[in-house]
Amino acid sequence: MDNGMEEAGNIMPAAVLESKAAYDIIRGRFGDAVSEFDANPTMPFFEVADASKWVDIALFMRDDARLKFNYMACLSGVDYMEQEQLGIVCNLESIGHYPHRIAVKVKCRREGGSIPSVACVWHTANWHEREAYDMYGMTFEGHPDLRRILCPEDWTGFPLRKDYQVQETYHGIKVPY
Amino acid sequence: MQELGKAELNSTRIIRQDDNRVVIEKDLDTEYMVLSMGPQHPSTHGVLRLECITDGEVVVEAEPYLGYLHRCFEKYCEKVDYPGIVPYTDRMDYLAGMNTEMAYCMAVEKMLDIEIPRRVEFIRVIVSELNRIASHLVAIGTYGIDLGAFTPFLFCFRDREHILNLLEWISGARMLYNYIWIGGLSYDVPADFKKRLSEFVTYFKPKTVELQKLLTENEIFVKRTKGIGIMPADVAINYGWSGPMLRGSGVDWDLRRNDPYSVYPELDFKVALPDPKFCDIGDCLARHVVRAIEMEESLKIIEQCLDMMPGVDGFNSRVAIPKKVRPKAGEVYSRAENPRGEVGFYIVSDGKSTKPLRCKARSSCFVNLSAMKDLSRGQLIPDLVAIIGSIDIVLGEVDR
Amino acid sequence: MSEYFSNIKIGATTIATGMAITFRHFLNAVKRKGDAGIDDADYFKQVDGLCTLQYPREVVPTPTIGRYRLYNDIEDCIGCCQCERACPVECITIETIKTTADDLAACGKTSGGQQKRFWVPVFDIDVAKCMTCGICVSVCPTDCLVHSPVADFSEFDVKNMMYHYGNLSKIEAEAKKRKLDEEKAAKEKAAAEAIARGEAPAAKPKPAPGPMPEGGQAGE
Amino acid sequence: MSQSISLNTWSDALSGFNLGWFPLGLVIVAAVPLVFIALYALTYGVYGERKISAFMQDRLGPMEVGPWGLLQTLADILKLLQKEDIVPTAADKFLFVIGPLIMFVGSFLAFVVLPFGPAFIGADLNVGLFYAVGIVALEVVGILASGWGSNNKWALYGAVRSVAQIVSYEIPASIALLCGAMMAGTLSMQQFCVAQSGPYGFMHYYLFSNPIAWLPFLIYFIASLAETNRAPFDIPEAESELVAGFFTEYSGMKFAMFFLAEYGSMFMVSGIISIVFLGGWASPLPNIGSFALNTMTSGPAWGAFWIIMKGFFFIFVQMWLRWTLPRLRVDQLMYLCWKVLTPFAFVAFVLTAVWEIYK
Repeated sequence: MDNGMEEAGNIMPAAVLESKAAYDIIRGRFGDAVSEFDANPTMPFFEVADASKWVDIALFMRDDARLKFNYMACLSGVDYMEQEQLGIVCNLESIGHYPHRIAVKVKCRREGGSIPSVACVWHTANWHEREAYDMYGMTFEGHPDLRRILCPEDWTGFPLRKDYQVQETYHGIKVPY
Repeated sequence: MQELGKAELNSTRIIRQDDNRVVIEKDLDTEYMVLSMGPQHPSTHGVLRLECITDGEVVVEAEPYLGYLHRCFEKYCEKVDYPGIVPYTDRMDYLAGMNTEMAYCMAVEKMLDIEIPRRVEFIRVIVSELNRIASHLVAIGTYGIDLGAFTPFLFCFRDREHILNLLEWISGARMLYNYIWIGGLSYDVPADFKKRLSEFVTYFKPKTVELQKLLTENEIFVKRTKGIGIMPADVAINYGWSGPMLRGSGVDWDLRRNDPYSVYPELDFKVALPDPKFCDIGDCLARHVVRAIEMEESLKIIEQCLDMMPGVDGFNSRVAIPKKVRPKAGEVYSRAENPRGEVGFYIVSDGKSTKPLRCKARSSCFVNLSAMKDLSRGQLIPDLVAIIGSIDIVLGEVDR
Repeated sequence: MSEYFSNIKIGATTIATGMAITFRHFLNAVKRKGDAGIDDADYFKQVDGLCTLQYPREVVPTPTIGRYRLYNDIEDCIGCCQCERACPVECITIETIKTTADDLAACGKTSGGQQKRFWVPVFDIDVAKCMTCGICVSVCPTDCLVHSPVADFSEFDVKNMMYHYGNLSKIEAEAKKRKLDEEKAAKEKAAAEAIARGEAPAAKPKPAPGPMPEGGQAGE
Repeated sequence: MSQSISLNTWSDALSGFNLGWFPLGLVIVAAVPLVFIALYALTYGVYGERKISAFMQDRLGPMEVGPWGLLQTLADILKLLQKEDIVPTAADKFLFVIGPLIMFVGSFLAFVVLPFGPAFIGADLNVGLFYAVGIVALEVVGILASGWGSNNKWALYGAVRSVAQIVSYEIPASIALLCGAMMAGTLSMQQFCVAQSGPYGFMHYYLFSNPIAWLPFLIYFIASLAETNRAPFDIPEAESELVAGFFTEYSGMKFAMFFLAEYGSMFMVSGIISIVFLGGWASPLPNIGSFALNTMTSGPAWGAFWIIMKGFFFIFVQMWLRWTLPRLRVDQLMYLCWKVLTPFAFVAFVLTAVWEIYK
């Protein structure tokens, strides 16, 4: 596997460089609204510092001829317990245009926080944001249909929060098993 | 039903014309009926529930409701250590356990930055391609059932049985393998495996032809699927479709080639794309045909792997498996091409614990299914069934 | 118009092809698939014809590697509890009692020659919970815990799915526990005496710890 | 025409046979075919379907009850008899109960005019064919009653589809049968068979003696599949779309009645097609020179044998089709009926008329 590893070793920085180039374009357009680039070799990402600009950034990323991030692979909610924040991580890439891919993080307050919805930019985000809401409880402003998706409608609490306490009974059924 | 208000709904009629244009007629005094399709319904492939608003046989809109099979995969992951998650990934997409395992293990291996023996990589590719065939056999067979053809289903299951036997022989289990471990495999393959596998390939090739003649080329089948549920390429990408669904829309995109992993770069295979002479690009038939072609491509990959796989005497498949899996603090998003599309794992490690801080599974079916509402608009109920079948959902993966 | 007729023609021919295939299978129904296992060299020579096997009477043999019923060879078990910790579904329950020095011989050695240092009065596997992932087997240091290829172990009562493998009866376990407590007590007493004698003769000798209510539980 | 003298002798004699006040003969005439069909339909129709489908799908089929599972369907009947007879609370009880009865009666009334041999027929009506076609169509009422009465959306879909389908397919089916009637010059079922029997066996059958007959034959066969809701036209029950169509809410013996009716009408349409185009009870074997195969294999018992065998054959073909083909969509079904079968049926009608005039 020596060859493969060497190859991988060469590819990884190249991939990160591509992401960096894409990031530079975004940075050039939005300036301080985005944070510094994090050259994480397994998942290069940047953070949206000004969450209110997130939809603009998303639209720019999707539509700019140099970026064309037309494919959202994944949107995951994350609980940043220590920073008292909740966040989402979007993995974006471009199908049929460029080989670059990048991850974007958007964070909000832990209690009652909200993040602008990008369901109108990538349809993928629609259900994923519903899932993030279902599991973490942050709201997505402008989401067309923000309901719970995996848990029942009348479930209490947000299961993937680190401080989640499971409810004792649900419709008379004992929950903790 | 956000778009149409209730009053408006009752005076609107959506008609899908022969050329798939949707015409909306207003001011007709018809009443809509809400039809709850599922969670117990023969063609929702498990416990999906579709709330259909119907106008006679025409579906005005179908809203999917999920969660009937939600098993808190992601919550479990935060309680179980890294190797313990592998059996749970099997249970995510239970028709393609090997592929999901491989996607997960590759993600953790990326974090650990460990080197995998070459033979292990080949065996991994072989088992996941076998599993891809098995999974597509189920997809094609059940699609036949959705459209009323029962016999191809049983032919598919007869052949799948041989694959399950092969996989049981090497991993010890028939569906929930826990075969691919972080850094290696639970066992090396048995001595006769190569021979038996090549026998399987010879056995299976004529069966794909038979299946094609019996089902894919059947005129009733073609009439039922051609031009139904058309998804244009750009919308498909925007919906995040992947795998056979995306290729059915004519997008030349395959993670095995576009984001190569394991030994796929060394293998010669074709990315399956539908033939525009036989089907309309992006319709149900195209998706079905892509799966049929992919089975043949998988056979090719298996044959090549059998030739290229280095044989090592007394090979220890667990040689690279770390004693304690405790990745550095960091995060990774890694994905693999599963039978149903891109399965990715987003894993966050805090560097201290042997359990992930966050493990999110990007499920292909979940994303593919999200286009259901758009696809179903203005279709007939039998077409709705055809569309659900062509999405090839596994509820275990949708709900996780 | 020509499309109309060609449609009818295609329809008729494809239907005829399909019917020919099913009819061929119908005629082939005189043959039956054999029940050789996949590890049999003739496996793919006998897959023609009807493929049903009538289950309880005809079975496809599970390969020797088959991972089904958990079995623990308690003779070889050293009571290390690694499987209990590794199990993702927590289906294994183990209680151990440390062996007293004079019991080491009675406790015996594993087949690998390793001295066993724990009695294992409770080794319960709830196979109804077990998801046959095989992680417990992989961590077992003496290879005493194995998944056997016995695939059918259904029971009428779910309680029977709880397999007890412990090597001591309850009474024996009580006795061993008491013995261990006594030994511990003796040791502590000796240690206390040593301290009292050697270090601080002026200090009041500590009262010897009586039989602790929950003392000496479970080995550790 | 020596046969025609002996025609219906048995049944005529039997119906005059009264045991005191009790019309024993009439009961036998009415009950024997019914009992035969009921037994056949339940045990061997279902058993045959299961076995044939199994063999086509590389399976064994029922094997456990009795040798080769021969008693499986009996066991199933026992099970169905013991089941609780559930009527949904919100259902229209009267329609819900009457639905399966109408279907059952409709499908079995038609057996009255089915000749089981040259000497045995329930009632040799001179409008026998017309009666059969009409009475089979009665099933529609049963389906509609059960579908509406179930108060279930799926059942309603099934019922509405079924009505649309059966009513539409009556047209090509009737026209195709009319072609047969023109060839025979009669509507009496018994006369159909008489007209097609002769020393040359199968050569007298309209299918082989008339160069146009294959067209109405095919049209009627296809249309009869649709009329009995068999695949590929089983959209009223379409199990993957409508759960079980119009009998979604039925269980126990009422469910069994639907089955009885389905297999009954399967045999009925097979009987009609074999009588109109394939000579009914007439032996297919020809007299070869002095070796009088045809004469040897004719007669009341042989007649019953031949017509049942022909019926079985068509049932086999129906099953064969069912286990090969996917299901049509509802609009494609209508397309096939109105744009393919009906025009061709008219063409066949005209061609037959021309042939009958100028042959």
